[in-house]
Amino acid sequence: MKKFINDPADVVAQALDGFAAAHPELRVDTAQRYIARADAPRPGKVGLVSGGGSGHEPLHAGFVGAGMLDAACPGEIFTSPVPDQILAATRAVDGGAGVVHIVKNYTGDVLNFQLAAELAADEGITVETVLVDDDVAVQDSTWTAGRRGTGATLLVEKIAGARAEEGGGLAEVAAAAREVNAASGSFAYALTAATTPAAGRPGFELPGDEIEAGVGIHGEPGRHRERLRPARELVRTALDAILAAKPFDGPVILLVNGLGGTPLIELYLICGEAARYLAERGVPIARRLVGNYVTSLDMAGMSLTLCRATDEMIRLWDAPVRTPGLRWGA
Amino acid sequence: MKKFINDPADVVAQALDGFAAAHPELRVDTAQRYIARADAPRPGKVGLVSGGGSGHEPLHAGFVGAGMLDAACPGEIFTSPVPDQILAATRAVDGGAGVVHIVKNYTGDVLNFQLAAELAADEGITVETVLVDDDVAVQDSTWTAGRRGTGATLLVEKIAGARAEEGGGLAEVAAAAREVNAASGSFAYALTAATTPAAGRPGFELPGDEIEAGVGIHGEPGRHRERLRPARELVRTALDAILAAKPFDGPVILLVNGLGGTPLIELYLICGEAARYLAERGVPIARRLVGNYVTSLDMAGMSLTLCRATDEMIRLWDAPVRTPGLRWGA
Amino acid sequence: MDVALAREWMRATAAAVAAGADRLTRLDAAIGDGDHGVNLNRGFTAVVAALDQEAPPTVGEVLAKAGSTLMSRVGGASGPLYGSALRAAGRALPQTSAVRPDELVAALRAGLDAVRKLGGAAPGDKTMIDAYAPALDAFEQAVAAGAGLAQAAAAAARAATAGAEATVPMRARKGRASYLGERSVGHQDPGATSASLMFQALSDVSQV
Amino acid sequence: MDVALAREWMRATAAAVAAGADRLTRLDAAIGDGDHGVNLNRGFTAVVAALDQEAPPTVGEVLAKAGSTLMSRVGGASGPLYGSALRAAGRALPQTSAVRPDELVAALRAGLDAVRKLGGAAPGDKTMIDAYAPALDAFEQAVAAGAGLAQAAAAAARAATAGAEATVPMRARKGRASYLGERSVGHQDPGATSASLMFQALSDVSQV
Ligand SMILES: Nc1ncnc2c1ncn2[C@@H]1O[C@H](COP(=O)(O)OP(=O)(O)O)[C@@H](O)[C@H]1O
Ligand SMILES: Nc1ncnc2c1ncn2[C@@H]1O[C@H](COP(=O)(O)OP(=O)(O)O)[C@@H](O)[C@H]1O
Ligand SMILES: [Mg+2]
Ligand SMILES: [Mg+2]
Ligand SMILES: [Mg+2]
Ligand SMILES: [Mg+2]
Repeated sequence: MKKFINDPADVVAQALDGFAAAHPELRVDTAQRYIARADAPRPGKVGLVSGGGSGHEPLHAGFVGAGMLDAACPGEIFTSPVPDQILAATRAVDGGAGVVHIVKNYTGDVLNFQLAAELAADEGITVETVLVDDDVAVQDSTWTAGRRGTGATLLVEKIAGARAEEGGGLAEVAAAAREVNAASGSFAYALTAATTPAAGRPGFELPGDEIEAGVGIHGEPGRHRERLRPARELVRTALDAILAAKPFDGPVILLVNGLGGTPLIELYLICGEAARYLAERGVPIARRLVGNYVTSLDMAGMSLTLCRATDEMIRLWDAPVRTPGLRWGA
Repeated sequence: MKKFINDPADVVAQALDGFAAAHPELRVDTAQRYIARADAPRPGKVGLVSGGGSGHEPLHAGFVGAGMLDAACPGEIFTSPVPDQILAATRAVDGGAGVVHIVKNYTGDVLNFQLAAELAADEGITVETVLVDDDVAVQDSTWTAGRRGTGATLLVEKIAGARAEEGGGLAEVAAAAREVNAASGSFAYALTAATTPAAGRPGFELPGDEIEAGVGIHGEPGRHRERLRPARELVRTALDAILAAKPFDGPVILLVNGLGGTPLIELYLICGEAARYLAERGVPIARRLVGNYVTSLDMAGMSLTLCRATDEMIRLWDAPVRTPGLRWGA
Repeated sequence: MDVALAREWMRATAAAVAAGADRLTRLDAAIGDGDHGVNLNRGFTAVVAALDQEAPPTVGEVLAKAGSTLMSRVGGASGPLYGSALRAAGRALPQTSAVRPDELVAALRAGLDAVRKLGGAAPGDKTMIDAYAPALDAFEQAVAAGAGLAQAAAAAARAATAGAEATVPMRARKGRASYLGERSVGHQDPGATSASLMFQALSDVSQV
Repeated sequence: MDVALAREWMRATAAAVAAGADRLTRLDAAIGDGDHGVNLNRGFTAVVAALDQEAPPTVGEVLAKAGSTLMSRVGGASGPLYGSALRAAGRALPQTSAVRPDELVAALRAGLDAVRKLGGAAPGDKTMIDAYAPALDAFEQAVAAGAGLAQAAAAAARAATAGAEATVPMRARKGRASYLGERSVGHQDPGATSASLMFQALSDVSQV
């Protein structure tokens, strides 16, 4: 394993130190392990807290700031944060108007956030939990863990964050977040496996000309393995899967997302193919974002996310945001 | 080779299409192959043009926009653009106040920009050329090709861009750019080789526990090969090399840059180590930026850049910028 | 089981998890995200430290302390699940410095109920439950048949190991492995494997 | 050399570059950035197309057109260098439909001067010059000794190949390979290799 680290056991703590050094404009609590806006808690403002395993950077810490999250809790690599940590972040951003937990739908994340919400309730903090489960590669069913939360998390955090910033109440902010999630679908391909510092070797072996289709963001294998095909075909297959899962009967926000090890030039090429195919399918693109935003360590791969965007969502998407990972209008 | 492409020969053209789809706010001339601000040329404003081989994204196309470049010319992968292309971009942004060419110091870039500048002069456009040569891994000498232009290019483009935006004249903008370059030094490590689409295989073989020290941004091997060491030690060696090359007797801008395949969590860890060591060495950090900005396709690696920043440079660094790759205050 | 034995159990579990961390992580890499060994190792190391520092006076408090430590140190799916299992088990015990085997049966049953309630998984879903449930059944039957702790724990350990192995052909319906669908078949569940380590540790420390 | 032969030369160079593109790229990957074969292949493909389309009426215009095409299609270091070499050579020739060997010598000398002026490299710097210069010297000596084009070009081709091979032990002082310092030693320069392909092509088309 070749990584710029000192000791596999200390990666998250040391990266958090570095994040603090890189972003003095944010408050980093290295003991309790959360990142919060410097001005938190803001009286009367609904607080937005997210978190999850580390290794998905810039998600979530990179999305803390004006117009997006109030706090983020990074767990160990690919391991959800613990309830104490989530509780500390929740406390830190509660301005009396309640707190929304944005939780990607993984058993670990769901359980730890649930326990934290119970602890917060014991302290008199009202918490609304919003689950993100946009990954159409996984079949939804009440008998399974359900769909995974992936690329749409960025959209949920951005749009709900804007709603909270402009003074939306707890129910409104949570509703905005749920609407975005309900309107979104994602699908991902991996060209290589990810290597966690602790494991020290790639999560799976992938022969030279094979790829994994329908992967998540935790280095796990996908739904099936297939031969590498031209980007044009992969984009079409991915978009077909997304378009089949939900009605996309109007303008969309398109996220072309790299999984960490994919160069931007490939993501732009993918964006071009996606734009062409969506035009063919008659789906107008209202907004688009291209980059490595919801990642899986060093995995070479990409995900496409579509969100069927209402005018209101687009208005909130366009609203100012000032975070390390996403910034405009401010 | 596993990449999200259709045909190795068409990567640059198709990525440019995708860039156009991703950034309707910019003007993309796919025939002449340049990207320009939508409002170019701005009468009376000094135009800033940069360019170079593709494969370094977001450099340079991602830095076109208010407060930074007026135009960028992407060449083939790792191949400098051709004079016609540079000339077209120069024409497109000449508002009558002259144009600054920001050129990374590589023989190909230097020659092609030089030929373009001669052609522009023939048309009555005044061009000032600024060379960027910040890579301290290479010994400077009039008998060689000299030092390479790497991470400092971003700083030069940002600061000179801000100076041009606020109405600086041709000589002033060029002087600002040269000052930043003169005040900067960079050093890079690679953990893996890059794979160009045309070659289809990694540029060099690197055994499991070895790294290349003193690499550039074109997938070439470095100055020497060594054993992987903890990030802390690599950061110290890199900073020692930079600090020895130029006087850093005051506040610096620190750029922690990934070479394309390095996850952000490692870059943050590196930033933490750099901040600690600079504090030890008594070098104050005025500003810092962490991310994959000046890349080498899919290479896993990192570079550190220091710029000894005057108050004026910091003022210009802080000025608003609105580009796909760098954005604040606007 | 007295307080000393309860602590020995936790200590032996920590040792087994440390020794088996690589294997657990490899199993998790195959059908999950490759962190189960690291997660539990971090957790049980903290459990041993917490028990050394606090020395809870009752068996119930030992288990509850272990549970809350896992809960606040592990994260992931296994942290809350093992955490609430041990916490629920500890709280179900009488506040005494030693407990009878049948009291332990009831406590472990409360722990299993907590796991099922929190995680929503049923037997056959390819989770820790598929080792825990048969182990507990074997333990209960042995105790009902008059066996002592050593004998009952040995039966439970055997059932846990068999239960873990029986997860190999299962298709996962809960946890990360469920995302793999058909591809989860043919691999042993990491959580079921770690559960079998816990019952094996109980058996080991119970033998005299 | 008449116009037809000049065009044959460019076509044969294009074919040799296409056939050798992989080798040139591999050589460039070792001490440069691995694009030299792709660069020249793109360039000479365009040269052939341009010459087919325009059919320049003089040898000088053939070479000048080839040069300006390389200049505007190749990029990198080799584009301007080969481009200005051929452009300068073409411009140095009389505007006639055929040129004498001694006129070709002078033209190729003008081309070399252009490369040296633009790139600033000297013999021994491990560049295309280390094949180009000895080839031209051999060509000139043969012509001065009264040899015809075929014989002189064959001598030039031999000298170019030897010159390219002689770059192996050199330490690069110009171009990308210079960044490698000592590590550039032991590899043949890609540009010197492509220069030898050009002279070999000249020799091939000159034989009757
Ligand atoms: N809903 C559930 N109920 C019971 N056990 C579960 C459930 N989900 C996951 N598990 C268990 O947790 C184990 C994985 O734990 P771990 O790898 O530490 O967490 P994570 O899946 O969050 O990475 C699985 O092997 C499985 O036995
Ligand atoms: N200053 C120079 N003078 C002469 N030839 C040079 C010079 N710099 C580079 N070259 C030649 O150019 C070749 C590399 O060309 P190419 O790979 O196409 O361009 P780049 O180096 O820009 O990638 C080198 O092998 C060398 O022979
Ligand atoms: Mg996990
Ligand atoms: Mg090149
Ligand atoms: Mg796991
Ligand atoms: Mg090259």
